[in-house]
Amino acid sequence: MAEANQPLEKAPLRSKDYASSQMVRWCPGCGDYAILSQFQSALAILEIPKEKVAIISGIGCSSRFPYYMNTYGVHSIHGRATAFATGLRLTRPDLSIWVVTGDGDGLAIGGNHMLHLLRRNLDINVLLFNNQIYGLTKGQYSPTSQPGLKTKTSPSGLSDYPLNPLAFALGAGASFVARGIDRDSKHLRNLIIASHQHKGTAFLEIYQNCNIFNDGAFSLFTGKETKLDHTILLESGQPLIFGSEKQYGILLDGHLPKRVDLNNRQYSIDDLWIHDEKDIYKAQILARFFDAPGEMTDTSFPRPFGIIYQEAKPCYQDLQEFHSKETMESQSEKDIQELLKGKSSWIVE
Amino acid sequence: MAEANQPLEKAPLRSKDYASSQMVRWCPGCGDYAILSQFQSALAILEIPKEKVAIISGIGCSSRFPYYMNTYGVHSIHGRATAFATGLRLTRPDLSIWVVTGDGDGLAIGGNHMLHLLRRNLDINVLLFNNQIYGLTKGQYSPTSQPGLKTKTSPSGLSDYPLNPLAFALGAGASFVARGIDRDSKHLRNLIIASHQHKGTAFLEIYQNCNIFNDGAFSLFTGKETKLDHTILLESGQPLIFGSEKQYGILLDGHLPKRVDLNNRQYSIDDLWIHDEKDIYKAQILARFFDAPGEMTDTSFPRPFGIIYQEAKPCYQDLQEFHSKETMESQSEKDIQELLKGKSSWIVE
Amino acid sequence: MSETETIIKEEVTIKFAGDSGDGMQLTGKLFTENTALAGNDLATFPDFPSEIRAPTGTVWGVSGFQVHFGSRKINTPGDQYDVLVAMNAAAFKSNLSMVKRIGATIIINTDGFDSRNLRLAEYENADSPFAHIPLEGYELLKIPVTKLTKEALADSTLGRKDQERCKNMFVLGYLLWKYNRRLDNSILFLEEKFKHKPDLLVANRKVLKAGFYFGETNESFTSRYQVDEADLPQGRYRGITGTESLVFGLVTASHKSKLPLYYASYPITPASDILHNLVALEDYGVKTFQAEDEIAAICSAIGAAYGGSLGITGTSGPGLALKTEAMGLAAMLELPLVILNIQRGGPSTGLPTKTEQADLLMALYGRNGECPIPVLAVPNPSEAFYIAYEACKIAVEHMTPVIVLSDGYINNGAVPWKIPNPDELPPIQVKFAVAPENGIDYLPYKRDVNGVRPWAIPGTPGLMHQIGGLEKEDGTGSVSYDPDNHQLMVKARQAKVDTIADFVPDQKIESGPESGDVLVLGWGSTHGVIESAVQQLLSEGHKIAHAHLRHIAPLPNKLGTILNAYKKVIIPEVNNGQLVKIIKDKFLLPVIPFSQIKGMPIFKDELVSFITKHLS
Amino acid sequence: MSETETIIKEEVTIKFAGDSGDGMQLTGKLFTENTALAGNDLATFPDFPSEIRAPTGTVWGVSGFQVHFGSRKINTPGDQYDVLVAMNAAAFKSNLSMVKRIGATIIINTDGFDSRNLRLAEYENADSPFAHIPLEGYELLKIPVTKLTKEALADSTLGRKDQERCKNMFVLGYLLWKYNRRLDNSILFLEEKFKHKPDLLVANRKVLKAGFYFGETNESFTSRYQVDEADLPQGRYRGITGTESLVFGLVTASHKSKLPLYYASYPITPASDILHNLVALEDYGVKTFQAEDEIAAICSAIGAAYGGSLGITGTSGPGLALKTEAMGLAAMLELPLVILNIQRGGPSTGLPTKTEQADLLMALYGRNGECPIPVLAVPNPSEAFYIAYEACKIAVEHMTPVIVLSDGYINNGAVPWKIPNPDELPPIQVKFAVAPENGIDYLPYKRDVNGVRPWAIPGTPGLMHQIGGLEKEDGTGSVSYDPDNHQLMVKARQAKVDTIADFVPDQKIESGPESGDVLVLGWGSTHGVIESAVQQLLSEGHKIAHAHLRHIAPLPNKLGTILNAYKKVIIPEVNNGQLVKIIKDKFLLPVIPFSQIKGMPIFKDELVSFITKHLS
Ligand SMILES: Cc1ncc(C[n+]2csc(CCOP(=O)(O)OP(=O)(O)O)c2C)c(N)n1
Ligand SMILES: Cc1ncc(C[n+]2csc(CCOP(=O)(O)OP(=O)(O)O)c2C)c(N)n1
Ligand code: SF4
Ligand code: SF4
Ligand SMILES: [Mg+2]
Ligand SMILES: [Mg+2]
Repeated sequence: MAEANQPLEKAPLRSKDYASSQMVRWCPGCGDYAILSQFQSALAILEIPKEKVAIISGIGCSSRFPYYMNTYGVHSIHGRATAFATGLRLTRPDLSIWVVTGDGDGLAIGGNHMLHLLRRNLDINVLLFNNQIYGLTKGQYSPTSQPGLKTKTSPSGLSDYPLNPLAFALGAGASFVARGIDRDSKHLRNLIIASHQHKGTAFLEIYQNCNIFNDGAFSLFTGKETKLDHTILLESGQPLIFGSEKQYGILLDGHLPKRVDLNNRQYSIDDLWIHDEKDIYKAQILARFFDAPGEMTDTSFPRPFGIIYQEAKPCYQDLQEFHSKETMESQSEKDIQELLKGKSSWIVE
Repeated sequence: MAEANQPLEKAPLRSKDYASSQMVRWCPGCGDYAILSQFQSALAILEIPKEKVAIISGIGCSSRFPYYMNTYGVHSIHGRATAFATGLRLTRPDLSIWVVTGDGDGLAIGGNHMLHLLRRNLDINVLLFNNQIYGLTKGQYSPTSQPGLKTKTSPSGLSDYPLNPLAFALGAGASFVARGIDRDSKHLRNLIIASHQHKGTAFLEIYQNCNIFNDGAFSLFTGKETKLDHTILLESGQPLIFGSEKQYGILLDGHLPKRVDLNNRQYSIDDLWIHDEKDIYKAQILARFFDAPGEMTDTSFPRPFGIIYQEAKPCYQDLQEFHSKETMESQSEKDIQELLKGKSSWIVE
Repeated sequence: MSETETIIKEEVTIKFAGDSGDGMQLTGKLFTENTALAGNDLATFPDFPSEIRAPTGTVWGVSGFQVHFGSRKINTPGDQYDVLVAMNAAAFKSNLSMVKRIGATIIINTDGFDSRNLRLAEYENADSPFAHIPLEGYELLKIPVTKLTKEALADSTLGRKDQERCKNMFVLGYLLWKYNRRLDNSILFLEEKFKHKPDLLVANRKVLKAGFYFGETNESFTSRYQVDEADLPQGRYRGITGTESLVFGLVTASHKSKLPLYYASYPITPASDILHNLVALEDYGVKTFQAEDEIAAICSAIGAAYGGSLGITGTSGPGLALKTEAMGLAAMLELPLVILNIQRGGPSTGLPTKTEQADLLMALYGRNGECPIPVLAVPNPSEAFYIAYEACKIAVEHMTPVIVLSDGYINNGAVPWKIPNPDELPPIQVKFAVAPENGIDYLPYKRDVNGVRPWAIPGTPGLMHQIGGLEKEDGTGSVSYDPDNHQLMVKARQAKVDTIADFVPDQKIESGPESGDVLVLGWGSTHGVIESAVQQLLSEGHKIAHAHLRHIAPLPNKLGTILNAYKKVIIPEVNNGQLVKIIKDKFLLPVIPFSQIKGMPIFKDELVSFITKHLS
Repeated sequence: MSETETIIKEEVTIKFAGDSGDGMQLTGKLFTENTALAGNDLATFPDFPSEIRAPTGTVWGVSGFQVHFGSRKINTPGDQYDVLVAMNAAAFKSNLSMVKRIGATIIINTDGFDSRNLRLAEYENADSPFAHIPLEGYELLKIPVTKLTKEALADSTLGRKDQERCKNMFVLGYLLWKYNRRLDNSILFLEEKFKHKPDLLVANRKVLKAGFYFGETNESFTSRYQVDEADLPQGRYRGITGTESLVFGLVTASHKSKLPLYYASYPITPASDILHNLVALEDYGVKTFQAEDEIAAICSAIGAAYGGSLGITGTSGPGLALKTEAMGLAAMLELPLVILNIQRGGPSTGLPTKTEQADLLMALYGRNGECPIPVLAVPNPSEAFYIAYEACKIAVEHMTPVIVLSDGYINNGAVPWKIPNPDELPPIQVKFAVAPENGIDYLPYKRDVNGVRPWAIPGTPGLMHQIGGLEKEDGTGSVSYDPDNHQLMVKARQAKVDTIADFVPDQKIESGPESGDVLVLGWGSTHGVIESAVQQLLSEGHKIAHAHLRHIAPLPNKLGTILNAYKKVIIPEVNNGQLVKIIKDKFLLPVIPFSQIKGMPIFKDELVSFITKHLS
């Protein structure tokens, strides 16, 4: 009976059903296109109804994202998407909420709200498009720009330390920390799906090429010739192997990571570090494959992609006694009158 | 000759010479008093001339600090002391600059400026008075308040994750990270001295008892009976031993920290982890002796005090081509006229 | 029992002052409760030290509680004291200037005037604080309160400190006697408070009675006062602070509108109490969020509003400054949002614990671009409820952020409050958009006759839309850089706000004739003092009236007609003349400012004498 | 060579418009340089697309460059075009409405009007964009620019794309011919630019000449124009944008005051260019800091000012909103600070690439508490230098933050600029406090006759002091909660700012008689259009004058007298009437607002006709 009453099953949504009718206005060749398309495809796979999706962004090229999605979307103000999403999350447990932000939006002006969102562990998915530059404002350096980079505001080369977004997220207490890249679409899509599936704040950094102001920032990780030697794809339960011929591995020498050449027979696969997403200590080491201290070149360790860390811990809503709309509606008018009357009142006649 | 011409040597400054004439107006019994007095004593030991010291604070009980020092001082606005100090540092390489802030001032509203100060590694010393509460505004919880704490804004017990200030600082890329406590005066003084001696941003978290709104927050670490079992004093090159009878130790089992009982003979001192301030991986583990994952009680690992991490890396000023006042004065009027004239000009007759 | 003369008084202001630890707030509250039950009208104002716990005995550490009560309508907590209770030298020193010059009573606890106390209060001549002041005209009652308290507890088992701590009950008992009151309800209170501490109950009750009997038996004091019942409107009353009143207004709006209330804030004096109160009301469907800063607070409230909640944020001056950018976003998104600003002394950190009305211009104009937002102002603690309620109604029905201005004086002050019946409040109409049936495109920025756009919340099938802070095309809400569209939208946003004037009451006169010599125009917390001053001048036969603005943007209809019906318009403000600018700009009238910027309410006497000058 | 008629013109406005990749900015700049050397007065304005790189051929991607030049004084970049150069259909579509109705020339690159381009420009009838417009009255020149370019390069070894990219030189060459100009200086420029790319040099030079000769040889086009030399004041000139002019003013102030310049900012359109320019001037002792947000930027600039630097911060609307709290701190600390706000369309994110004057009220009033700050406004690119210089002078000499308002129109616009001689500028007097010799206590808040407190920088022995955002005691600067002191300080801070009026020039008339029928009062970037409109009306014999405010807080002396000397005062603004409020409040005059809020400068013709109505 119950089944008979159900509406006719609708055709499943396809990737393109999530696209809005707006013309996409990023520069031709921008990495944002690939991310958009993987995002649409992930939503289709996850079968999330369009009206249940709310995408909140700040300001930046990346933050134009909501306009291109046929879902609910707010292009808010610079750096505050995380804060906006917080209010939405706390009052609307039913929605799938995504924050789309940039390295400037999310880590410069918006760094504090990001920090506290991660600390509170609200169930929000953050997609941080890291192009290591301010795109929309036409090419100033960002907190993730690499030393030496020449930009409009560092004409003779940047002399500032870059923020390590993953180390930052771990330091903030994040319960899901991952890295993807625009050019590896399927991997990226899977990370988007994993972000959704994680309960709590999911922090997904996405390397995104800005071909106008910072072209090739990640070419080491995408270029045919360099890619395999400079990246490592993390998979739970798998050893840390990389290289064009899978010839390199990483092991833990005590608590210290060490890169080894499997060809020289001193080490075998069995010696290698097995990736364990739930190990915070390992995650902290992996996050340092970025500016590994004591190593002067950034090529010594490969850049890890995938889920660095994931921890099941109650999210803010679970912790707070959550009062949904229903709870409220069950309050009768009498209650409010009692409230107004308070504990001690008197009558004037 | 040169010597003969030198001014008569002044009597060295004593601790009390650094005290201003203002009446100190913290609550009687507040931990801030002890910190103030150790700070004055550290300056005396360091022999820093009073006029070379600038103390910048935000807003909070702790931020009243500058008023009580007979040095230059600014009680700025909430959360922005770090930003204020940044401008002072960039233009005044000659001063000894201290930021005094609270857990609310420095980690709630001021979290972003703190993050970027630590990332940039400017030569500024940050004293973060962590009383795990908002004192000045009379007792609301702060980002470092412990779960379950009852405050004016968490009357039925706090359900929020506390920020781990040391993990945060390491995640931000800090080059000096340390923890002290109001009640251990000499240790605290030494940390203040070490902060000063560190070139780059020194982040010193100081546990400070707010006896009015959060009394006893750190009693585990100060109480006669509990202290020795719950704290560990870090010393470079020394093994990690603690306990009332030095009966406990910490060792690294691979990359995992393990607490061991030295009495049961399975382990000896030689097995223990030797503290190395320069080891970022160890520092990251130590920072997690706070909310160690997998461990359900916070007593499993002792709380570390001392210098967790210290790295010699160029500070922002060294990296930037620094233009002192002298450089500027050497510019002649002619230069500016050339500038105004530009590359192509013409004459109208 | 000695013969005591009983003098009938129309109104009395008492100030209880002592060290932070002396229990003056409690004494004041119990006296007030007793006063309310005696049927008087009243108003109270606490006066906390700005330090958390300043060293005992210093001027910085003085805590006070002021209560003004009478058999006539009471508009303010009073500016000068008929009675000062000073528990120590510092309390005496810091309050003396506010004692009425003639006929006042000063009750001092002589035990708080020993040489240590005098030194801490920084009296130069540590022997006699009274040497410096002309005590003629005062009734000075020196009572060794601490000593008498201890004597009353001679056979108690309590420790010395606990005994001493009862001394505030002695003062209370004595004052209850002095004002011809009954002890029973204060005793009831003590019984409740010390339910689980019988020895403290016994001691406090004993001391309370000792104070009362001290009055009855001590021959030296001959006069007793009586303040008769006030002629208050019938109904059920309770005591209420401005903060509670505001909070109840919000919660009632949430219930009447069936919208869950979401309050996001970052602690700041004096706004924090709103959060403290709301946190306790989670059972009423209230969700609170203590944000990491004021920007996060307002942005999260906008997010909640976007999701269909009654989004509210509250703060004080410096916090409002931080919210300005986000207010612009709320105005552009045209979402309902209520922003409470509890003003305090400025600029910058200023005087956090003192009151001021100097954020008016910021509320009206402190945003980039043309960004009109309705501004309402709370006149007193009782009406805070109605203003809060109306702000929510306007926000929701006109899809706009609304600013409510109150101040530390209103929020901390307390008055007897006729408990409203929520059923009698005007309804709040919420219309969430539903998908157009005919399959035509949903237009998120299509305005109704009042210029209001629809509220379409996420989760609603068929209404997916994307909005943001960039200029939007009329109707569709798409991003538009079109020049004419921009002008149209700027004007449309202004018109939407201006239209609100037609939905709120026309401006009225509070008291006085419909035309005359002087109109005193006020806004916010000057309500009480203006009303008192005008009443006095009316009773002296002057042609004077009082009008008070509850809406400053848009200004209410009929205001112009009213202003023009008087020869002069005087605007008293606790700022450097901010409303003055608005009125001059709008009506081109040469209004006369009266400004007093001292971190406290305007004094009635000064206002009266200022107005009097302009009446002649 | 065909017979060509040469027509003398007094002034001409040309708009070069094409796709972002079509090189219109360069074409415009080279034409402008040539124009300047020809001795004309001129003004230019670039018109960037709001997208970084919108898809080729779309309206979103159109980039334009407007130049207005003449033999008379040129006040604005012109509102309507005498000549439109449209490289493709989208450029044509988006610019057509701005072309003069009568006698204008439209030059189109027919190769940019193929069906693909028409579709991208969203022309419904993809065949003829001209079908929809009445082309009578226009001179429409259809030139297959791309084709001709390629033909000119028939024997070039360049690739097709590179060849096509030379087509802007064809247009330039043709226009140089059309305006009777010489080619040599543009050729010199190309030689410099392509020094290291000889094949590009050859190609560009060839195409430039081809365009020129195309004009000379093509029989169908008969008229050629000549704009004679303008009568500019003698001196050395250069071209300058508003941004450069501002920046030079700051750097010059730094040099004259011997204070190192510290500029802290967070990128935001259109203010970012200031940072881009200053970064390049580190050799001039300039220290720049790209902060993590606007709040950090201003706070660090206050920190630098505290340390004895010339602290400056710059931003645009939403960024100014974020700086409000810190501005209060600067005002309370009474430290010198210059805050540049380059206005853009609002509210909220608004129209980031469009111009507006709607931040005036925020600049004046957008702070908590009574917080007066001087506000200066830049009237045009040339004067930006002097305003910036004066702002620094006021900040340092009066120890106060100063706000400078400019806007996107001024900052991006360019004009010929008479290069100033820094020696002729008034000196900037800096007095750092030194320790009192007599051992008396240093008083950080002891004011001089002008109400200015001393500047004591850290590092100075004997001057240690502690200051902050809490209210300060007069003289000592200690924290003070004293009621009377607070009022005194509020008034003292206001008086200090008001006093500045005595140190800046009295208000003057820009043009027109000293009294008459109408005074047009403006501020900021409406300067040019008002001046043009008033000149025209003066030449028509009207009794009209133009006054322009460079100081809005405090208002200059003599302004009242001037306003009262005319029957009517009209205030044109690119906002909803903000200066209007200030003037009405201050002078109680029924001034007449003219507002146009379209993200672009006011049109002269519309202003003229508005004024004309009020003249009759
Ligand atoms: C308050 C405020 N400050 C500054 C800006 C200007 N602004 C817009 S986007 C942006 C940075 C963009 O960088 P990022 O977040 O990395 O995004 P991207 O464009 O690179 O995707 C800036 C500085 C703004 N819109 N609002
Ligand atoms: C913009 C702004 N928001 C809020 C406040 C109120 N406020 C002052 S201090 C403070 C927090 C104090 O906590 P913390 O920094 O931990 O210092 P503590 O008093 O505990 O030493 C707050 C919320 C303020 N002064 N300014
Ligand atoms: S500027 Fe860079 S990030 Fe922005 S749309 Fe273009 S390529 Fe993408
Ligand atoms: S409230 Fe707490 S932190 Fe503040 S002064 Fe008192 S004890 Fe210290
Ligand atoms: Mg970016
Ligand atoms: Mg604290």
